Amino acid sequence: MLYRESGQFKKTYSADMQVFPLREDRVGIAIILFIAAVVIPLTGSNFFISTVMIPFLVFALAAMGLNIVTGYTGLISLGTGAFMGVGAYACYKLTTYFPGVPIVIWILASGIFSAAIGALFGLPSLRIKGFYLAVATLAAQFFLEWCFVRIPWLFNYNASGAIEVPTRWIAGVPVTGPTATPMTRYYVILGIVVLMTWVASNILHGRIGRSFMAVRDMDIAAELMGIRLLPTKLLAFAMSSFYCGVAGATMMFLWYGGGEASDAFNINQSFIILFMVIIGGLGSLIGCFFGAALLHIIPVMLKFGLPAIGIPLAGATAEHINHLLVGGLIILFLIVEPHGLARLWQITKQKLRTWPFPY
Amino acid sequence: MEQDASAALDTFPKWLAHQAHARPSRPGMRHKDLGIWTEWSWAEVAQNVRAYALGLMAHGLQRGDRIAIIGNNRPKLYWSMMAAQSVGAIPVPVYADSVADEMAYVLEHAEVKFACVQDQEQVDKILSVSDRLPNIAFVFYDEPRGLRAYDHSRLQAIEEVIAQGKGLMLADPEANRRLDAEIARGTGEDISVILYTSGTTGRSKGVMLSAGRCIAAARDTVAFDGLSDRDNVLAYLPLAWVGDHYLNYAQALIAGFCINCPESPETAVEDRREVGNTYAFAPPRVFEGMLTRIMIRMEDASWLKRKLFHYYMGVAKLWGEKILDGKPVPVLARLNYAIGELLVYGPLKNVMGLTTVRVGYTAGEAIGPELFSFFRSIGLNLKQLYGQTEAFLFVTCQKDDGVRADCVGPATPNVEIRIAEDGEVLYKSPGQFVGYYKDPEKTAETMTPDGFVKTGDAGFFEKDGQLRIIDRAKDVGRLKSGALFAPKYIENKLKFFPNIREVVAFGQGEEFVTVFLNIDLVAVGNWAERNNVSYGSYQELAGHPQVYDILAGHVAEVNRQLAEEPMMARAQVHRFLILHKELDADDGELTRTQKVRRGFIADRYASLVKALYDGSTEADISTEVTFEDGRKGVISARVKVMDATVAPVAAMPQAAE
Amino acid sequence: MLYNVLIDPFVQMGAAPDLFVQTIWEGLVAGVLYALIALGFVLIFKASGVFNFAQGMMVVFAALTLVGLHEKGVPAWIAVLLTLGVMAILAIAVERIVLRPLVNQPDIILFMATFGLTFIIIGLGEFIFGGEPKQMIATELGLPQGTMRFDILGGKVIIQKIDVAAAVIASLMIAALALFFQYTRIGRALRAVADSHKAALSVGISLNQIWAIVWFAAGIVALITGIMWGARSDVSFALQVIALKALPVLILGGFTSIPGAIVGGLIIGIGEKLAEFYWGPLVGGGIENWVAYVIALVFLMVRPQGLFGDKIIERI
Amino acid sequence: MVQNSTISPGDTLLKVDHVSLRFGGVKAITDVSFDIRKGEIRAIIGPNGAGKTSMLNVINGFYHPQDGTITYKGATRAKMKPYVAASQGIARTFQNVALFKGMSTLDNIMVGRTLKMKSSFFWQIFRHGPAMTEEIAHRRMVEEIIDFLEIEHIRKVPVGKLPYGLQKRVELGRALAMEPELLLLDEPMAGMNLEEKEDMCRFILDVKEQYGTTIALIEHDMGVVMDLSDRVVVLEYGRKIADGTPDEVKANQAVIDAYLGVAH
Repeated sequence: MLYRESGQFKKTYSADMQVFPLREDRVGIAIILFIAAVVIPLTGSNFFISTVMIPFLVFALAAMGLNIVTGYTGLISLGTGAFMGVGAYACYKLTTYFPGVPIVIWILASGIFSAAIGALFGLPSLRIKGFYLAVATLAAQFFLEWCFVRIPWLFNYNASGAIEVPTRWIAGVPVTGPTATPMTRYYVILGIVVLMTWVASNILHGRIGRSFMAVRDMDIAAELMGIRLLPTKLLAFAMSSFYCGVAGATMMFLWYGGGEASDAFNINQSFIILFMVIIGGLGSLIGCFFGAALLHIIPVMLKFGLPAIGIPLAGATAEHINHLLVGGLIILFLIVEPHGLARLWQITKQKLRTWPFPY
Repeated sequence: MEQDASAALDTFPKWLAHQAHARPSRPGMRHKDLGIWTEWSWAEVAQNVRAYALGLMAHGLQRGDRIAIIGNNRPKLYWSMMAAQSVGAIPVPVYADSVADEMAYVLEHAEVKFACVQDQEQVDKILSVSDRLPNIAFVFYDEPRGLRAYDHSRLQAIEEVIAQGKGLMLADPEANRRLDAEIARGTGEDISVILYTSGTTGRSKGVMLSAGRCIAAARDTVAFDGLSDRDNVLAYLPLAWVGDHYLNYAQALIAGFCINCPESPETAVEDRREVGNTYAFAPPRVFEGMLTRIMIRMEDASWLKRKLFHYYMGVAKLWGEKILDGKPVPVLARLNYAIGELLVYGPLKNVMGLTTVRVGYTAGEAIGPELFSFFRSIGLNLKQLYGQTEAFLFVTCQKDDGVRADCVGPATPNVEIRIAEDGEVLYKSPGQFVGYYKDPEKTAETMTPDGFVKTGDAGFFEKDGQLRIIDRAKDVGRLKSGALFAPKYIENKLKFFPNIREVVAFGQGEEFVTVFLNIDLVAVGNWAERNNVSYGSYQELAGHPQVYDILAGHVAEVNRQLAEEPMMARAQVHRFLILHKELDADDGELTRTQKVRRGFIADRYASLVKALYDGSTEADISTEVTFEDGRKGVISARVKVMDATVAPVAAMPQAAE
Repeated sequence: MLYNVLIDPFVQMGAAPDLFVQTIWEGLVAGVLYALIALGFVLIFKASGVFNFAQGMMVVFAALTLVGLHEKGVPAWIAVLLTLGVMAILAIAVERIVLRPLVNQPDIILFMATFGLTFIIIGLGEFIFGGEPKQMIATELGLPQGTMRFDILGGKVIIQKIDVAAAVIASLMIAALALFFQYTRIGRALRAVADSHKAALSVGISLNQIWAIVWFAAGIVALITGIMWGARSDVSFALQVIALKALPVLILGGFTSIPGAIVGGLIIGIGEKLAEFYWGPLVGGGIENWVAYVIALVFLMVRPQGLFGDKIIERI
Repeated sequence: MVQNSTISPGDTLLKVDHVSLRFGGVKAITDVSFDIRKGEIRAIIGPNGAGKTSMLNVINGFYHPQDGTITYKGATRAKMKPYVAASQGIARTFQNVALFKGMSTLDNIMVGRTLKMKSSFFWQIFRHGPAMTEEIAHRRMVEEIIDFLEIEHIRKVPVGKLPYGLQKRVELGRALAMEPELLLLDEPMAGMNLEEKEDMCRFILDVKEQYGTTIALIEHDMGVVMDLSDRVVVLEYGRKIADGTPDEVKANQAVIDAYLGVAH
């Protein structure tokens, strides 16, 4: 209904190959970015920003990471939590040794360490496929979780056994640590997420993205076409872990501000992010945002929304209902639309384009 | 549009040079190829055409030679026309989908010396009849696909000819002057093109059109509709049809707007949507197809969409045309229509690629009034024009504000129209043809002593000065009772229903009117599928009793409409039958532009026509058919004949003469 | 450094044989329990090709239901029967709501659905029976208590009676299941469905009925596992992580063979305990929960299809 | 199409010597030898289960034979590796269409270009500069294949939605995108109607004539085999029972028995 496509023709291949060929889609994206960068900071309260928007962006980034390996390359990974942990600790160590360097550099750099470890645990993916591969990443999850607790060097021998986020400045404004305001933290993380999404989109729409999807859809045919499976899978694991690492670093430095490390990067975190990718939509970047939004906002609404409107809800029962709801949602989505919210979004766009005709 | 002293521009090559000079960077031509639209500015088009002309001269093309153009709408074929005219040669476009021997007759009749064709398929056709074409010196092809192994002594790629021309241009400056001299030698009296009309009776005739007259006619209509170089047109009609030559060639060169060539006939609809043409021209058959597609797809839509669609179609029916014509409309209705524009008409036009159409014409055949007003009511500025090849198209055309469904408009500027006593329409226009090529008697036959051209169509002027075409002059007949019998008028009314694809009416000198009906396989097939009616073949579906009932309903409805019109009330359809096979151009039952060849059908299905009039309820028929790959076969069937319900005729005086 | 990683542990084994036997026994007991959980997985995978991630939760849920009913005054054995009834209802509900609509979806979708199931069962269990850990009612069920001491090999080996009972019950159940699969009519139908849903359907085996039966059988196994497990440590949702331990067992034993699950369970159990006891101190202990995966991983690199699985031949 | 190999048409491009392939006890191929000359259409025929597809998998490096050697472009190997085969210009279509369901026709064919695309990871991040110019150059080459196979109208349609005949054509396009010297076609016309078969034959002949590609063709339709192929090798129960021109093979009694069924 909103689309007026006639008259939009392409004179060059680069125009034809752009991610959003239709003017209406480009306008849509511009609006979303405007809302995120201007409207939300102005209207949203500090509470809304720090408990809804920042976590949503962190989870979206982590979900994007997992989607690269599970959604685009078809390799199940249950180690997301641990890889995020690696990113967080790497960033912590880097900023303790070189405090002068702006923190954003280290947040991005920390991804490199988790990418290395991700690739390492991706090695078995050549010989084993499907469920079996989940074991390799589970091994990573438990092993790394064990390291985070057992190796004090990682958390600088702090008594609390966890990362204590130091205050770091950018251009005189405190970005991390207790004095940093939610607003600045929101802008920093928004910048990181937008940049990383753009990079992911570039890579996934190019040769590398096609190789990932080829390996996902029919790895035998991909191999016979000259795509070497191991390097492609390792690259997928590395890229995925890079994104998870950065997500971990942003979680610790821009959101938690030094919470207890062990529960942040445990197996449950891996499950939650896997659910986000499933419900959001395997193999779609916009799906990550949908999944993260849905699975993060429901618990927050339950904890704070319901009591606010008078329904007494003890902390524990909220937790239980949250479990029930998340589990129910997963099954519901898998039945209604196995490809998740992203496919529903795509279908609605398609419906609008062929309006008033049936899709 | 330039009003400067362009009287000197009396041939198309001169106009091309003018455009290249006046608007060098404006887009002249676009072609969707290999996934993207390649664009040539007017300067580049002129550049290529000049090189191409030099290349052709190098191959011995002289002034006055005929050069055939065979293929779909592709830039290189349009350039072939321009290049030929630059040298003073005469392009002869031929229908790409005509069978080898049809093409042979035209090429032989026009004594064609060269041929520019699209691809291997056309080259094979020419080679298969080369024995009948001794004087073909060279054939040039656009798509090299599969032709590498052919003997290239008399065969060459157009690309190479252009390259040769470019080489000549650089090597010898004298060549440029020689070409300019040739172009300058061209005058208004030169024959700029010979268009073979798909005559509904007998062999097609070669209509010679002179450059000066074509340009004069084109300039009038460019001014009439205010066409400018901001416009866009999608060239998808056959090259050999006057519609394409007028709109996509003559008017483009005069107004300087951009010609867009689609990737292939199959992707034309999608390409139209992409390029967003602002000036559209299509025979009624195309609009019929569009309407049928809309109706069928809407039936499959969800309940809400259907409800919304039908409600706003109602609103459009009431106010649509009035708003388009700028007539006074209550504010509330205008608001409601605006919502409809957002929800239904806008998206509908968008999906059909009509959003950006500023001016739309339909011609070639009379269009059913309901079909015409449907498109106008959703905001498409569709107008009627009446014309024919001999007039270089325009005879009458409607102004933006003077649009009526059942008339074809007043005379085009500078055109005089006279109605002969037997009702035939005569005209004298700046663009009329010089004569039929190598056929002086036929030319004399169609001209009146005082220089008017006989159209062969019967019609009369309405009170508001708009011409109303009844039918082919020779087809308009009288029933035994003396009542007027206009077969086309009745056929168009029946063809408005999506389920009916083609109609042939009979009644000349008979008691009453009877019709053959052809079902539309897509529409009726869709209905069958939804009501799970099983059918094995087209023939079985056509003979299905339920289909007969549906079509009987349609005939009854048309009879009711005819009953309300005094002239037509006594020409209602009394009996009808559904043909067991689709009328097809390959079997000679239709012309290349899908017009019914009434005489041919009458004697081919004589047994059925007899059954219609001798009261029998069914009749056997077996006809010879040519399949797609040329094999011949025989189809025989037993066809049911049914009586139609005739509406009561209000007592009225004897038909006014 | 290399010395005390490679050689020293074996020296210690030789020095204190009784400690060695004790660790082996602990490993065996843990192995049996892992095998029991793995058995639940194999049952469902063998019959429906679905890798039921929620099996671990079903164990906890069964145990919680049993204890919960008992707390509400229901005598022990009746509580057991009631729990079986609850498990039957759960089986039918799962088949109807989850499996039937997803019948021809790819395996990964069904695998993800069982994730959803896991969360629902956690939510349900906590909601009905509260979140705090509960004490298993081992005594009321007449399970032997206390320990047995054996003075052999120059030291003492302590064996819990409950573990012996667990081992006996486990082997009984394994034998019963083996017989069930091999010789009963439903058993054969189950194996047919496992090979190919379409073929089974074509001979008139009702898929829905079979899946309900299979999920119920897995429910029974879950209950028994819950009881055995609960007897050793309290019943709470912390068990969820331990259920994950069944994955390496399945990897080793192959997804479709019952003997594979048993042998795999024992290997992991013993391997884990030995590693914890001998190699643990070197790196600060607690390596129990990840060493199992490493064992499975190493094994997988050698034989990607597990102990008993058949070699995967890819045809295109 | 750059033909960099030094082998002139008519010479042996590929030679298979005494190849045997076993899966456990099952003997898929036993001691089969034959050669494929450059520029010819070599048909491999035989009843179902004769080992035709397995032979292609051996040439392609997907199965590794227990004994025998494969000589390709002069280099003799005991077993071919898929990556080596692909980079040396061996492309393949599959018996029951192995397309990437998650992608459109255009992307599927573009995957065929992956081997020829070299832009570094760095430029891929920005999808600008060398990465973009390379993508455009390869897109242009793929468009020529789309034009060649006349599938412009399904350029952006996900392959999962295409009818069988068109899927086969897209798969041929993907193989052609690798600019192969040796094209292995595994029953390209299975399940096609008469018109689609004629189109596919035309495409195969055009490929041979226009790109000079050597083609190994597995086909059951004898009419097609006799029309298209220069030489034919006949397999039965994993053994070679005949080798020669179509007419020789048609007259060979062993072949007739194999097809008309004589007790073995």
